[in-house]
Amino acid sequence: MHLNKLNLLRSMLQIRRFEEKLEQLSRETEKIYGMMIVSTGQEAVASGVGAVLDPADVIISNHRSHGHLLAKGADPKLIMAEIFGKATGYNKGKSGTLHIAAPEVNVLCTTTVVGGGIPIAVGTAFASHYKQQKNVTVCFFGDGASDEGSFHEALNLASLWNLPVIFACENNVYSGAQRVEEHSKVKNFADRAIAYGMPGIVVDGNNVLEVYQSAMKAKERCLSGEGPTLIEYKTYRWGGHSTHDQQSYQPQEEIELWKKLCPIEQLKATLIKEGVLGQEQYQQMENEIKQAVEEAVKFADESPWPQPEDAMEDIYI
Amino acid sequence: MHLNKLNLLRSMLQIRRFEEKLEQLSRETEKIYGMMIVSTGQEAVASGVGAVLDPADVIISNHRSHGHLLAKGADPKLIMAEIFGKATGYNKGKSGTLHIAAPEVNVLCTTTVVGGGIPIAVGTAFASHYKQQKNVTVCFFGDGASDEGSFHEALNLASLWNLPVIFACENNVYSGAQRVEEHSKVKNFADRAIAYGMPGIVVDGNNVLEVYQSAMKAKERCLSGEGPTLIEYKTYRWGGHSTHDQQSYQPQEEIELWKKLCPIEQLKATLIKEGVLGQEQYQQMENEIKQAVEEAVKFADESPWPQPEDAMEDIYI
Amino acid sequence: MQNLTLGEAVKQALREEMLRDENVFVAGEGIGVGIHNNPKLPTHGLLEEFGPERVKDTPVSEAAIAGLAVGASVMGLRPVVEIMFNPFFTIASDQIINHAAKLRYLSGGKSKFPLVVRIKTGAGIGAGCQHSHNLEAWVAHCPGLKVVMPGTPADAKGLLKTAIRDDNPVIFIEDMILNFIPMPVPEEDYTIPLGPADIKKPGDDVTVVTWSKMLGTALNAAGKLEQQGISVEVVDLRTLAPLDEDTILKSVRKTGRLLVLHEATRTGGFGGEIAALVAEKAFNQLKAPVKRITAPDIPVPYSKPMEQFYIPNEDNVINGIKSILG
Amino acid sequence: MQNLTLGEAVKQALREEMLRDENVFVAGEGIGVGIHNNPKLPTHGLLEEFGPERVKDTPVSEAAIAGLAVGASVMGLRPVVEIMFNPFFTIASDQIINHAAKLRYLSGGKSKFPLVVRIKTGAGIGAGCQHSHNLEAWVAHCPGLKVVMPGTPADAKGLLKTAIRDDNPVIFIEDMILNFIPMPVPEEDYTIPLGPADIKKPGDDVTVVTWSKMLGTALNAAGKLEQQGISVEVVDLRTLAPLDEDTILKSVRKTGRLLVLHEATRTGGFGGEIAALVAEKAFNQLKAPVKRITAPDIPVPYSKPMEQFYIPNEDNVINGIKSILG
Ligand SMILES: Cc1ncc(C[n+]2csc(CCOP(=O)(O)OP(=O)(O)O)c2C)c(N)n1
Ligand SMILES: Cc1ncc(C[n+]2csc(CCOP(=O)(O)OP(=O)(O)O)c2C)c(N)n1
Ligand SMILES: [Mg+2]
Ligand SMILES: [Mg+2]
Repeated sequence: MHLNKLNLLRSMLQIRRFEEKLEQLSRETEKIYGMMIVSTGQEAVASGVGAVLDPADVIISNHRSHGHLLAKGADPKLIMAEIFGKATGYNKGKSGTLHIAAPEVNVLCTTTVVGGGIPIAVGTAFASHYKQQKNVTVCFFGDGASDEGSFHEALNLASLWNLPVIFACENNVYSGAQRVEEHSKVKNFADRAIAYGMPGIVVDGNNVLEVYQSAMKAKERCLSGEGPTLIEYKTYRWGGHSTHDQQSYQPQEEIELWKKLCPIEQLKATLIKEGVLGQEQYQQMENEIKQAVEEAVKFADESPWPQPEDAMEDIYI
Repeated sequence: MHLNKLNLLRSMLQIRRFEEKLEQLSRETEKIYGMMIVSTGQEAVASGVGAVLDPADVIISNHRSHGHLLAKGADPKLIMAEIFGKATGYNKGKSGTLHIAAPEVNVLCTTTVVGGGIPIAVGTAFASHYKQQKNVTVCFFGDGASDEGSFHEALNLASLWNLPVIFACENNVYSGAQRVEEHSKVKNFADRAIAYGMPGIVVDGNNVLEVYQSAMKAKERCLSGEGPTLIEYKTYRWGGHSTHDQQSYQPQEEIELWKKLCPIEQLKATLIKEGVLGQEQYQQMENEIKQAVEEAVKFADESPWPQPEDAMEDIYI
Repeated sequence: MQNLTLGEAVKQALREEMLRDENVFVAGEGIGVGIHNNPKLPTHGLLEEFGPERVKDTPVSEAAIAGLAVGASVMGLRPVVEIMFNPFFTIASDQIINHAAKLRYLSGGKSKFPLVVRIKTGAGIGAGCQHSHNLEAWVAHCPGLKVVMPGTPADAKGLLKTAIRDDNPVIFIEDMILNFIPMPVPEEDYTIPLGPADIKKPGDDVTVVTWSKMLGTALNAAGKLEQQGISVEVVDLRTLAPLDEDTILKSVRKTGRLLVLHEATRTGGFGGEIAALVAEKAFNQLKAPVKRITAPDIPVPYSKPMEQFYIPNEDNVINGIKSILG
Repeated sequence: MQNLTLGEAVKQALREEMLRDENVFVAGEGIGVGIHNNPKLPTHGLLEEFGPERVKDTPVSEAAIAGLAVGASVMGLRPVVEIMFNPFFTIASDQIINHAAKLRYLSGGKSKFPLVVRIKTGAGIGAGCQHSHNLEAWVAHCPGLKVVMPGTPADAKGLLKTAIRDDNPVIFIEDMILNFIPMPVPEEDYTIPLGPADIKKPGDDVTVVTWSKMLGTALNAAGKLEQQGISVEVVDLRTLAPLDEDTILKSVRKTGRLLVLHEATRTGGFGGEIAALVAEKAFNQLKAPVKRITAPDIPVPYSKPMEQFYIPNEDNVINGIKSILG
């Protein structure tokens, strides 16, 4: 797979602008019902990992899912419509932001049960192995999720059976309001791989190129039949857990520090220095993305609501 | 605490003879209803750990519990009566072999849900810490149990809070019919401690003196407030999982090899060499123990059955 | 009298019980430092007042949280632990069902496990089916547990105090919508026994048995029907286990008609138990078929029109009662 | 016709479905190499025939086993996984309740999860309450699941085949006692639809609705009562979800009397649902109060006299029926 750095930049920027819009809508309008959880500051993980994936590769996502969905090629219009609760959304309004499934692009499950997706990823990877298909599963989850029993059982099984799955742990320093050292004594969550005889590596999650390389290596390992890898992406959640979080526990200096490590600014600077990107081109990228976001909002806004009784559909086959 | 090696020998011998009787009764009589799970070959773990415990220290046990109970000072009569399902048993016949609780000696829970006792041990240790009492909890479980999610969640929490608990993992090479390498790729289960920033040590589980030392060290660590230790005791289950297990998967040579490493014979040889034990003294020990086992059987045999309606008692306070 | 939301009433009970008995401690995810700095929430401010030794923030690990409660309680403490949302109870359920509920029995009555598990529940918050899923029927089906589901802040305060003082494991389920509706709550220290149902409104023509958030729906419907000359007796169970058979049966024997109302899905919901009880023991006084008003047999959908369709409402109750009256 | 135990019938169904469709695989604890080398057991011999790629022994980790099924099924495989004993279902329950049951709905009907979870259940094996605890009411209360509880080996074979071919998640619960009672099973490949109840014995005076192991108890009681001139209709539900309301209601409308019989504990058991259904929809034809015969509200005790007290028996049923008949 050829690495197109401009596409990486575009992908991260798309996630950033899409989620900025979600935040704004959540804070300033009544369009979004319930919680709104975004990944601002963490975009490099989704984009870098997403860039190594083929259409047949599978993603299992968690509550902080928009980046994973967009990086896998999901349609912003259908995501936005789902978040608005409209009938045209990916899941006809049954999911909302927290459980979007986009089988069209093989994001087969977004679960908001923390850790709940990890055993499922073992199942999808098992199916690839069983059918001898050359695809992999990526399972995204947080540092907090790695404390759940489901993490443990799943990684043990995946390793035992050499399944083609990449466990992408986004360590964004917080699990809810708990800092990492408040929820575990382990220094690097990647070290948990030792407990399963699995390789565990630590990667700068704000450097999208390193994210890409690490995911590529893990994917190759999967495809060669050697089994799973646990990758800990060190990154940071600029905002609170959700938009209703006042971040009382998150030091301002810490936030500022990490903002200086913005994954988008970092890649942008590199690309400008390398002469791959000019200011004008960047501006054009921004414009295209912003326009697409606006179109998504427009689409969602103008879409019809589901009928109340539609709730009765889609349960059994 | 002063180490009395003769007591260690006596304790192991007591477990061995008690369980040999259970096996025989289970195979040859109708006295024992349901499964019978014994620990023959593993006695050094129970006896060595048990020897470091004070009456106020707590044990949380699992399905292979008789050794733990006896080493903590539980009454063989009341154990036997419980196993027979009699009204005079530790739990009035409600538990049977699989769930004996002996609060009298602080064996507060025996659970047959694999891994189920580990979070409970965190709770009992938390209580000691909360009340600033100088006692510890020992939680016994198997290599197989360390694959359960409950193990993971519990060890993480215990380590995070520096709780006074010793996680005693009896690696007896099998989990049901699975050899260790068939249920996990980890070489030493003690390495799983790394995932919690906890010390994890490997100990020869057939050497009761080493078991004793390791448990003493872990206890001291608990009492000094430094927190839990995971100890993996390498040992072996001579028999099948239960007495109904034909051991089809267990190589005869392997069994023979481990029988040569019998923990009782090892200590006996040492004590004879050291001049601490004579043949006559040993025979007397044997006789006392055998007599106590026979008395336990007699007690259980002669004890009354519970009334059917007694089943309705002891549920709520 | 003070006006409190259910969350505030729970907090008052927790605080007072922690002051009264130093063996009481609380633990759970985000109960000390939380992502919501909102005084309406049940554990807000406890950390500041009681410190980190008694207000324990835990990692995201529900099995460990529940096991913590089981182990601490058998040692004489009185843990009050929180499971954030009802669907996550599944992860704690081995500890609760196979251990908290059974270990006293398995000890032959020697040990006790005085613990409380608080669980947030309910639809209407736009969080979808992995946050909203009422599973009280699971715990009410498990001997060894007591199950409390208050419908008002005043009941919540008195029932939680009793639950904490009770020597049995108690599951205490709080509907989140009630965290936003202030109601009068007595200021003094009082307890309400676990068991007795409460007739929240007496009436003669039909009995409505309900609990938790649906109490409000029942009372609103009853109020409207009163104006139409239909007299509804509203029985608020408050505790599903122990179940107050007498109050239910007495009421139905009087009115001759029963409607059961709950938010959980219909099939296998606890409403079946109530209906069965009445069909067994008040059959001869029944003048009409019993009726259940419940959520339909689907997961809670996210989108508001569908979520509202899911939650039983006043009109459903009114129509249900009218259909019983024929 | 061959005589098979339930375990052997299950094995035959598994084997034939694995031969028919290579997407079918089995996984669980000890299902390949087990500690019991007993041909009566449901998965005995499958490893030898189908090899370790399709017969997967797993570590002791029920959440992973269930998640394996969820993930494999959405990719087009047809996993049949085993949870060794019903109480251990708790550990798998997040995967089953929050994922297997809900993910199709959450996908807006785009994905499907054709998986089967086999669970061993039942008292009478002297293993106590952490092995014996019937929890069918939990899964029957969860929209998105189908729930099967066969009472005969012949039904087990046909129902399991259908369950494996069904595109929805199916919970298939096998009572262990039935693994030791051979009964006739047709040799050919046949399926039994999930849904329809089966009238195992027609009768006129009273309807007994039951399922699983209790079917035998019901039939024995019915046989004895027949000799006393009492004609009992025994309705074997076979599947709790979907529930065959029509057959139940038709039978009760005919006999005018209902007894529900199950081994699970009484309060909150699925018997409440049946009783409620009848009290709602066949009230006018009911000639007597409904009655439930169930285990009492206690954990399963170990000791044989107490364990036998726990399990509903023929006499309980006979007395129950006589009391209904007045
Ligand atoms: C089983 C479960 N327990 C608790 C929650 C509530 N919850 C939602 S997100 C979250 C924190 C998760 O932290 P982490 O895994 O680090 O992911 P992040 O939010 O940082 O991306 C918690 C506790 C949940 N959704 N599921
Ligand atoms: C949760 C749960 N799953 C499965 C079982 C069935 N089971 C009983 S013992 C056992 C093996 C446990 O192995 P290990 O932990 O190594 O202990 P050992 O038997 O070797 O002492 C299994 C699978 C159980 N009792 N509980
Ligand atoms: Mg995090
Ligand atoms: Mg073992």
